[in-house]
Amino acid sequence: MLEQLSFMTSVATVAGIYAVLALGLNIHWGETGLLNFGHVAFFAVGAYTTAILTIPSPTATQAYSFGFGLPVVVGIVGGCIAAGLVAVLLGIPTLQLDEEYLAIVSIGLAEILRHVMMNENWLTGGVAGLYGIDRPLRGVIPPEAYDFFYLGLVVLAVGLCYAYSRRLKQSPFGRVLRSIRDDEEASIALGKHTFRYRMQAFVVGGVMAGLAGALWAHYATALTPTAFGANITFLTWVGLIVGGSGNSKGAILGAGLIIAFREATRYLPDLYGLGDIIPTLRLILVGALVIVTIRYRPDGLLPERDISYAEYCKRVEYGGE
Amino acid sequence: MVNGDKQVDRRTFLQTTAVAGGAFSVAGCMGGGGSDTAVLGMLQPFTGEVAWVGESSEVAMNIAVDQINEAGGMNGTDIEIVTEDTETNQQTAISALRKLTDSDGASAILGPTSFTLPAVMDIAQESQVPIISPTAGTSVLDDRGGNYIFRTSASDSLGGKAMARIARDNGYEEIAVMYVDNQGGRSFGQTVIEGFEALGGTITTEVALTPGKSSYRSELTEAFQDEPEFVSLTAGTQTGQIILDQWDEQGLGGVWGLSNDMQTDSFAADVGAPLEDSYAIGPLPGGEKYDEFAAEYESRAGESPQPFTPEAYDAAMLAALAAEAAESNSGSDLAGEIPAVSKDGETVTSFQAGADALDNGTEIDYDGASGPVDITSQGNIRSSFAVFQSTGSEWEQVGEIAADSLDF
Amino acid sequence: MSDDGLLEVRDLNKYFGGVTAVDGFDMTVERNSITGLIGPNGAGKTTVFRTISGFHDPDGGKVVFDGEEITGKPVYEIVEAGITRTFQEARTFPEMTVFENLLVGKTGHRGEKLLPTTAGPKAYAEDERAAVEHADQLLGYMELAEKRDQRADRLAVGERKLLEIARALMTNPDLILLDEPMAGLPSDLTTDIVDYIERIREERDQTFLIVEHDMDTIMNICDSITVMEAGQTIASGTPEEVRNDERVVEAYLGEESA
Amino acid sequence: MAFDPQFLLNGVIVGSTIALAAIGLTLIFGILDFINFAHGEYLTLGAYAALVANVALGLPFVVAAVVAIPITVALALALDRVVFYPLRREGAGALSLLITSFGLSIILRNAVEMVWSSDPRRFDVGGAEAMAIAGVRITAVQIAIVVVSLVLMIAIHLLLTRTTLGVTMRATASNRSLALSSGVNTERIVTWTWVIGAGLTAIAGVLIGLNTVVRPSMGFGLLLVMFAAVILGGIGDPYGAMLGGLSIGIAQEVSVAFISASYKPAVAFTIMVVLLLWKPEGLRGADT
Repeated sequence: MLEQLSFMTSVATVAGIYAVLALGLNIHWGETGLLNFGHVAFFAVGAYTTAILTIPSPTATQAYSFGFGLPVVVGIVGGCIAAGLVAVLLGIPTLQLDEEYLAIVSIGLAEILRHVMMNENWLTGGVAGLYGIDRPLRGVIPPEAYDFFYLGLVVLAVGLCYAYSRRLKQSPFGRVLRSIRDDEEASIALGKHTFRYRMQAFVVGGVMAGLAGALWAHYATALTPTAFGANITFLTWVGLIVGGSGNSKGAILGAGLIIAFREATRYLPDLYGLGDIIPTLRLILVGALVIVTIRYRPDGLLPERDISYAEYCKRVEYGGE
Repeated sequence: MVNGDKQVDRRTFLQTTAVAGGAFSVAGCMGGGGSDTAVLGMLQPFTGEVAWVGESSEVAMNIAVDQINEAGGMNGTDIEIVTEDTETNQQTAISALRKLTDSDGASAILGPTSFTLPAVMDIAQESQVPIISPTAGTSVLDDRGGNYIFRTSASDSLGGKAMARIARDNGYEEIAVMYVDNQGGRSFGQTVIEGFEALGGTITTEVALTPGKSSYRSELTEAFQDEPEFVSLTAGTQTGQIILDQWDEQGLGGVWGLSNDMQTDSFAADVGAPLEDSYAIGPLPGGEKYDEFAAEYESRAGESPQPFTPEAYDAAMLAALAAEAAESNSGSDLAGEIPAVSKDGETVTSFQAGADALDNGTEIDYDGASGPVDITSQGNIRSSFAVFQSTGSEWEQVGEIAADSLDF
Repeated sequence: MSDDGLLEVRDLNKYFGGVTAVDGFDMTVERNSITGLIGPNGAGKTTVFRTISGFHDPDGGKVVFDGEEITGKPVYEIVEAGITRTFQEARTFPEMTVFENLLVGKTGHRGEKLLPTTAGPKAYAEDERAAVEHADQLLGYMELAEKRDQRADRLAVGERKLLEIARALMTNPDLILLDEPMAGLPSDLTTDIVDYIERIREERDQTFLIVEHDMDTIMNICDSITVMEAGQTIASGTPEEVRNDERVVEAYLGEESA
Repeated sequence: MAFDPQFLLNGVIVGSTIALAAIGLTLIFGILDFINFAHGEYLTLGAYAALVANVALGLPFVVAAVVAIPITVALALALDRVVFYPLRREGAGALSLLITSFGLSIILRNAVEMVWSSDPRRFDVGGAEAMAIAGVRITAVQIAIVVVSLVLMIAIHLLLTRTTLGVTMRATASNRSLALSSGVNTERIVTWTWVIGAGLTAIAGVLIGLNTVVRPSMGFGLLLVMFAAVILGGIGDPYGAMLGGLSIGIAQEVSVAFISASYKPAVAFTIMVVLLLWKPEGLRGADT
């Protein structure tokens, strides 16, 4: 059973990382209505930045040219900042577009970025990637407890992002984001500088995805471009839609469920012995889950909740706490 | 989104999902590594463009495991194979590896390919389960292997140098280099370039290809713009065949030097006459042992062995023999024995013979279907290569490049 | 034209590609008036409307509001200067409650900036209290209090119109631009809206500019009407004056026979 | 070194097939108002339908190619009925449809792989050898591909301009605020959109398979390129899609002469992004 626990821990860690990604996407889509289909770009930037900041400088045989050997904390913060900067750069051209355009352009930009990762060896190690990425407090935590420690770290990150999402959601800022999601022109008519809001939301969600990337980098200890395909964006979307967009709890639940579903289907072969078709069947099941959820539970498992008048009055009464 | 009347309420949906998830988990606990069998994990791509790698190496591994189980199993325990799909994706590979090591309790992992091996090696090391890859040629492993990471296929850095030698030894001074731009392709292609330049030749063009495209005509135009007489190509069979077909169609001339992936008779036959006189490198045929393996493979799969299948067979054999030598099926115990059973001792070619010799306290040297399989302390094999030339329908061995001649 | 008009539009021009939509348009909106802007289809009313509210940049001319030139300024600056518009089809925020719809209208709210939001609710508690009180008061005023927790997309059409006007009032405007406020409404609701507009003007000292296609609808509510055709002002004055203006009659007759 | 016109020719061949498939995508995008991620799979299905007819049943290639069209169309219509129609009926948003289509794309792609494996397959047509014409190499098959694509594009032009159906489709597709809300017999237009869209895409799949190989990922691999073509041409504009498809095909192939070929897939997106920055309404510009 201990072995199972260990496997569960790694599944939970991955699920937690996806939960952070989904929380970021929830700020984009769920709160602001930004049809971002290039979420993996922020994830990748966060991961590569922290990797480059923390790995030792390269030896002669290695393809990359930069490695700063900085502490992991610096790396993670750096990863978040870099993801935020990329959000600004991507946002300038894309956030003025209609939503469908944004969807396709963001996929395109994420693809361009992946090709840069594959080709610019000096920066990313190219297809060979970056290896030997340090893990926080590796020498301090006993090895047998390390996985649990790291899971704790990821849970902490989920908690932080959740708390921040909640704070945004309940704030007047979040209210403006929702108004933009519902009807941008009407929001403009009320004097909201909507581009600025869209950009700020884009950056906040991007930073969260960057954090997820940084956590992934230190969990996986190695990065290759194969880890940053469009399927990550898609899986995050599925998690958010299944869980319920516009609801942070839903984002976390959805990410957890979708990863659990993906990993649980690994046990299919043991059940029925379907042999060769099992791997493809697993993917077909994931596809079917998506279609079924959208059809029968379109608002997700935990739909967005309205904030009532009474809640507003109460919050104002207690001085905002 | 509109809430239609078809809404399933949340509780029902959650319950259904939970029940389904629970059923999977329970099944998992029942299915995975019970104590009465030992588990060898197989981590390979089973979906997508390189699904053939997983499928064919599973056949090879089954041959090995059946033979081992017939001979009484690994330390008297029957071996069960658990396969996991990497989807050629780092994230999936890590999850899959964790499942094999943690949930299934695998003694050793066979696989994966160059795409994902570098991404999982640290994790295998941490879990103290050895990885023996029959399929990862990437030069990243040259100085990262050993300890828990081994491979039964030659490094691309050797293969690339061997390719450079073939071109040089046959009198070509200017060559073009094409390779698919992935982990395996690039490290091979780059060593061809470095090797050929070290031997005093000139590279006219270097073309990195994206695998899985439908047309490579422009890449071919680019590669052949200076009319090189010899072009080195590193690619899988699928991309390779498209490129060669389009090269033939375009009538571009020259001869090819093909990487080991394409050194199969079915490939030579499919491309046919245009390939005549082109070269390929490959492992030295393992003689009788290989023929025996090939016959068995053919009877199971209905085709001649795919590339890397003898290596997969040998990887399984090595794992089992190392377990015998360590007298333990635990990954951390057997890992240290993997280089030891591969060289310096009484030559054995089957599990039965090896297990018997080890019982008598004799050191063994396993020679397998893919050749002598001598694993260095860095986890690599240092093998000689065979040079093949196409007759227009099959590969014919025309020479050999000794391992010692590749130190440049 | 008097000089103390709240809004002065002078020689406004706007082209789309090669087409001239507005061609030297002039108008004045007096303080505390209800002014109508009418004209047949395609006269350029909507373009004028969108240009004044900042949704279009003019190609020439100027717009002066309360003595300050606001020509070509972005919408958020125009709202800040004191002009807020509504939409013909009553665009509320459908997935938000009535109360939240109103709260969004609050301008200059510290809590709408990212930093105070990050710092936590205490950093903007004052502004939020003011917003809640303001919204509460408007809810009562517009008789929407019962619907405050209703999502806007569940409201009836008339209620949505009222909500939109209330939301505009949240920005504390000096001038409210109404885009065909009576369009698509049954006649009893039209009367309701008219009553509200007149009440608001009197009780809250508000100025309105109403763009309308149909002349009859706004004859009895406006103090002053400007009529435009083909991008130009063809008449302006009291409803009585305008109704008897030859060019106006011609313009509207032309449309009917077309 | 002089620029080799061969690159340009290769681009025209690739581009004309992308253009065909992109017409279908843009019509569906414009009329059904959602981004269909499963569009690439229709292309794959078309190619496999022809493959089965040609190789397994031994029909002549041309017959097989023609047979593939109704099969793909029937599949697309059936999928629309089962998967998309219920959502449309309930008034689901564009995103629901989009996500659903992504799920459908995974299912179809893997189903194809399950049935036919991931091995590349070829049509049973005579071996082609390139002829040198005016300094460029081209095969008879490739000439046929370009000719068929051109003929189909002209046919589509006639359909869109000379028939009531076509005119209605074009109007609906280009004016997205009108789309499906204006009350015309919309389900009939939807049906015809699928018929034309899936039909063209099936032919594109057959032609691409003919030019190279048939494999499960062929359509999905081209999906983003088709998106780029659609965006480049302006959403809902079939002529724009043709122009966009051709431009992207040419740009991709020509780029090999100047930059590393491994950047080739990024070329389409770079063009798209740059164009959107410069001219957000697409190559042909807005009609207003």
